[in-house]
Amino acid sequence: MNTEDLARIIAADIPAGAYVNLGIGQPTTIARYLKPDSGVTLHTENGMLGMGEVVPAEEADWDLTNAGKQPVTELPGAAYFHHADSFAMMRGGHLDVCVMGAFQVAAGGDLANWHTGAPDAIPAVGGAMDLAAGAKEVWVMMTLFTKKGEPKLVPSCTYPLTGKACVTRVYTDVATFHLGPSGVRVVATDGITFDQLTTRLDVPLIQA
Amino acid sequence: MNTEDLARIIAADIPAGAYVNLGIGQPTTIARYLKPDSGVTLHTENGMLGMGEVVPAEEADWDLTNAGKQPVTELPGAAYFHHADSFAMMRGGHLDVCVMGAFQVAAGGDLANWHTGAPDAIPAVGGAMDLAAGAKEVWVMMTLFTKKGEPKLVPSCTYPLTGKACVTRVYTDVATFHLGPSGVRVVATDGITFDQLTTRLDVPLIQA
Amino acid sequence: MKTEVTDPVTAVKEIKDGDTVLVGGFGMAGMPVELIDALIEHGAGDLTIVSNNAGNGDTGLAALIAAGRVRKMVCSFPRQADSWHFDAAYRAGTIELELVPQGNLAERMRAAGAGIGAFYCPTGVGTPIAEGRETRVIDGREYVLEHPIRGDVALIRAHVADRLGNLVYRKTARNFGPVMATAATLTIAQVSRIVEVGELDPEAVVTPSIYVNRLVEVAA
Amino acid sequence: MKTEVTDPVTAVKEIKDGDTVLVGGFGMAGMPVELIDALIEHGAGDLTIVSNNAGNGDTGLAALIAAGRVRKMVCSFPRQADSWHFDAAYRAGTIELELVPQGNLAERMRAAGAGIGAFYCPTGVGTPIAEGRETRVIDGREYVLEHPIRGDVALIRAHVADRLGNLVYRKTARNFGPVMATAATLTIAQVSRIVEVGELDPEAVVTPSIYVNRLVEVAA
Repeated sequence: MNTEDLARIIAADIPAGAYVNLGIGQPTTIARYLKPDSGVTLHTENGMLGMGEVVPAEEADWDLTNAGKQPVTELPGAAYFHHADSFAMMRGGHLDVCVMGAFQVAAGGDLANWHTGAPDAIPAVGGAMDLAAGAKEVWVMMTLFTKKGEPKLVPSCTYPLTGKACVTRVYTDVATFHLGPSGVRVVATDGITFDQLTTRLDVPLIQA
Repeated sequence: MNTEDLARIIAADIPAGAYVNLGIGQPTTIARYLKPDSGVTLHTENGMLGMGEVVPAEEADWDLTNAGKQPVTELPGAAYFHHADSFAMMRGGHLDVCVMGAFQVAAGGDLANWHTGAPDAIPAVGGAMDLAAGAKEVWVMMTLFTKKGEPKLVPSCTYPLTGKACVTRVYTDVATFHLGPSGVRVVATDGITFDQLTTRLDVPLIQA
Repeated sequence: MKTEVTDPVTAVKEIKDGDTVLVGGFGMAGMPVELIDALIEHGAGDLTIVSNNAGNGDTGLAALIAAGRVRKMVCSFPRQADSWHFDAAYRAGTIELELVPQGNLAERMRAAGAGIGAFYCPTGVGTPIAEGRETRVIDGREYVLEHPIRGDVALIRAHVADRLGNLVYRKTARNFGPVMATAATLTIAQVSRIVEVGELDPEAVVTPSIYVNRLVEVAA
Repeated sequence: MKTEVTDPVTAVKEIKDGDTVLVGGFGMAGMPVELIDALIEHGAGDLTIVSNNAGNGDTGLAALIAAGRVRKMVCSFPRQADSWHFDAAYRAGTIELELVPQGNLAERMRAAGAGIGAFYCPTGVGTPIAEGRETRVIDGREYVLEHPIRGDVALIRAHVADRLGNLVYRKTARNFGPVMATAATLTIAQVSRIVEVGELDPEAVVTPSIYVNRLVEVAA
């Protein structure tokens, strides 16, 4: 399934009334599929609750951007705060859900999404480690396989970690996984069977 | 000299433009003698800069009080903040001067002003330890002797400490002392001679 | 999750015997009197109360202490001219006191709300407050290790709320409210007025709605 | 002490070679471009710059880096599509990078401004950021010890100031400004407008005047 379809599925899974941070890139798409009556409030780490949608550059107020520095809108009931307060909110466990992209997720919930480990790469972490450590639930939105066909849900991450044992759900183009103490449960598939998943992934899977 | 006279002297010594916290009790009196054109800004630890004077109960707004819970006024250019921000301001070394009362001050600057040490006393510290640890300069306003005639400027405090090596000036009814690395300097006397002070205090004194 | 607008008695109904309750206010300014009245009516006891003072006169926190519901007070300044109910309980040995410098009280609750595990604080070094405590010298200065104070419940008072739970305060009645709101599992705010969403200036909101679970309107 | 109203060039004149300069902004929002231009003109070099990003395009912080004045960047997110001047300097080995998670960057500056000696933080536990660092388990959770980041100077941008130096910000351009203002020895704020004392709402002031040493008005 494509990014839009996946975003729609994730949006539907976010509990009504939740406070949610959507990471830079693909997860930003989810905002478009949140129902206004769900009462979901978006947090952006650069200091705002009640963030609205991304707007085109010609409508931009450049004092009002999301974490990806895209211009956004302010919804009624919004609140602004500074960076230390914003990250206190994240680190203190007040956000119900954050959704981030990932290079790799380990079966035990380890997340790798900030550094490929390539020696010539310029490292950049932003707020990813703070979100991984702080949100009540960390969900990942990614493709299940790299362009080369390598699985990104792995027994143990080979890329440098962003956070340990923090991911509780992995939403991918072909399957959705819930991670917990009992293991990795496949809760939905799209165009792939459970048996195919067990063959292609090096991770024990539980059928939902 | 009486409290009012002493307050006037201390007020005159506060540098123009300083941010100042005046402790509960006698030091509150100093506010009355600050010249409006001095640009001195008063801080109260319950969350305000730009505090005005104490007002009588019939003019009180009970949402606007000083640290001693007396009703006060708000001056133009005031700002309100919560308690964690207020004490961050104190602890972070941003206040230029605080003036507190004391039971005892040691020659090395130790301050004792929160607890007599009596076993049946209910201890109460409020913001005194935070001010002692945080203000750039801690000044004390007190009588030099107890009602029994015992000196309150001492070689070493016998009462439990509020803070160590923090006091830089001691303003008393009969003399003003500056405390520093070279010792205790008598910078003013009123109705007592330097020789009388050296006799009555068990602390080496330097004549200004 | 969504902030609920309710009445004082319903708001406090899950408070249990033995809970730690953060109570806003500096003296009476910002004290959530009607929420405390509801707590007294509700009946939970054996409480640990975290509040700057130990009650004033015969209402609010003082009434809760007088009713014998408080096992332990965590506060900076229990000794006031009008804190006779605390004085009596303390001298009778029926209430425990943990004395915390005022700034540490605020910062320890801030740490709880901000996910800080512990912090090194210069306040109280060399005083009885630091006796037997872990200290460390950092860049030539001595600090005491301080730990977070968390509440099961926070009872606070603000000025105006919108229906989402965003709060603004009034003058020095702001004091401990914003910090306590972040430090409790369940935060209940008493306000003078609830307005429609969009009526508060987003630049001036002090406590964002995320920190407020229940709202009670009590005309001032 | 009293806040001085001045021009950009005069405001930055004491910045010295080797200083640590906190630079506000998240990308371009809240970036004090005219103060940075003045710093470039002023000529101080060998600077340590603490800022969330490592410059965007060819102006502001990017221009300072392009001018070769920055020895070290302390930031959370240097890798952006338009951070070509940082990229070039980094690849040429002429600039050092200390990568700090965004929340730690903010909290470490907050600690500097708040007189906290160090704090235990859960961010980055088990990651390369924590390698070789002091950790501690508190209540069953692992934390890394983090230290304050202090600035000799902070260059920030706010929206409106009064003549005393009280500041309000605009929308998400608030970001790091309020924290940096507390963490530097000398704080210089660029604002779009300076109003008379009494024109700002005391309930809505975000940075009280005590934190602001110099004010520069630059029409937006």
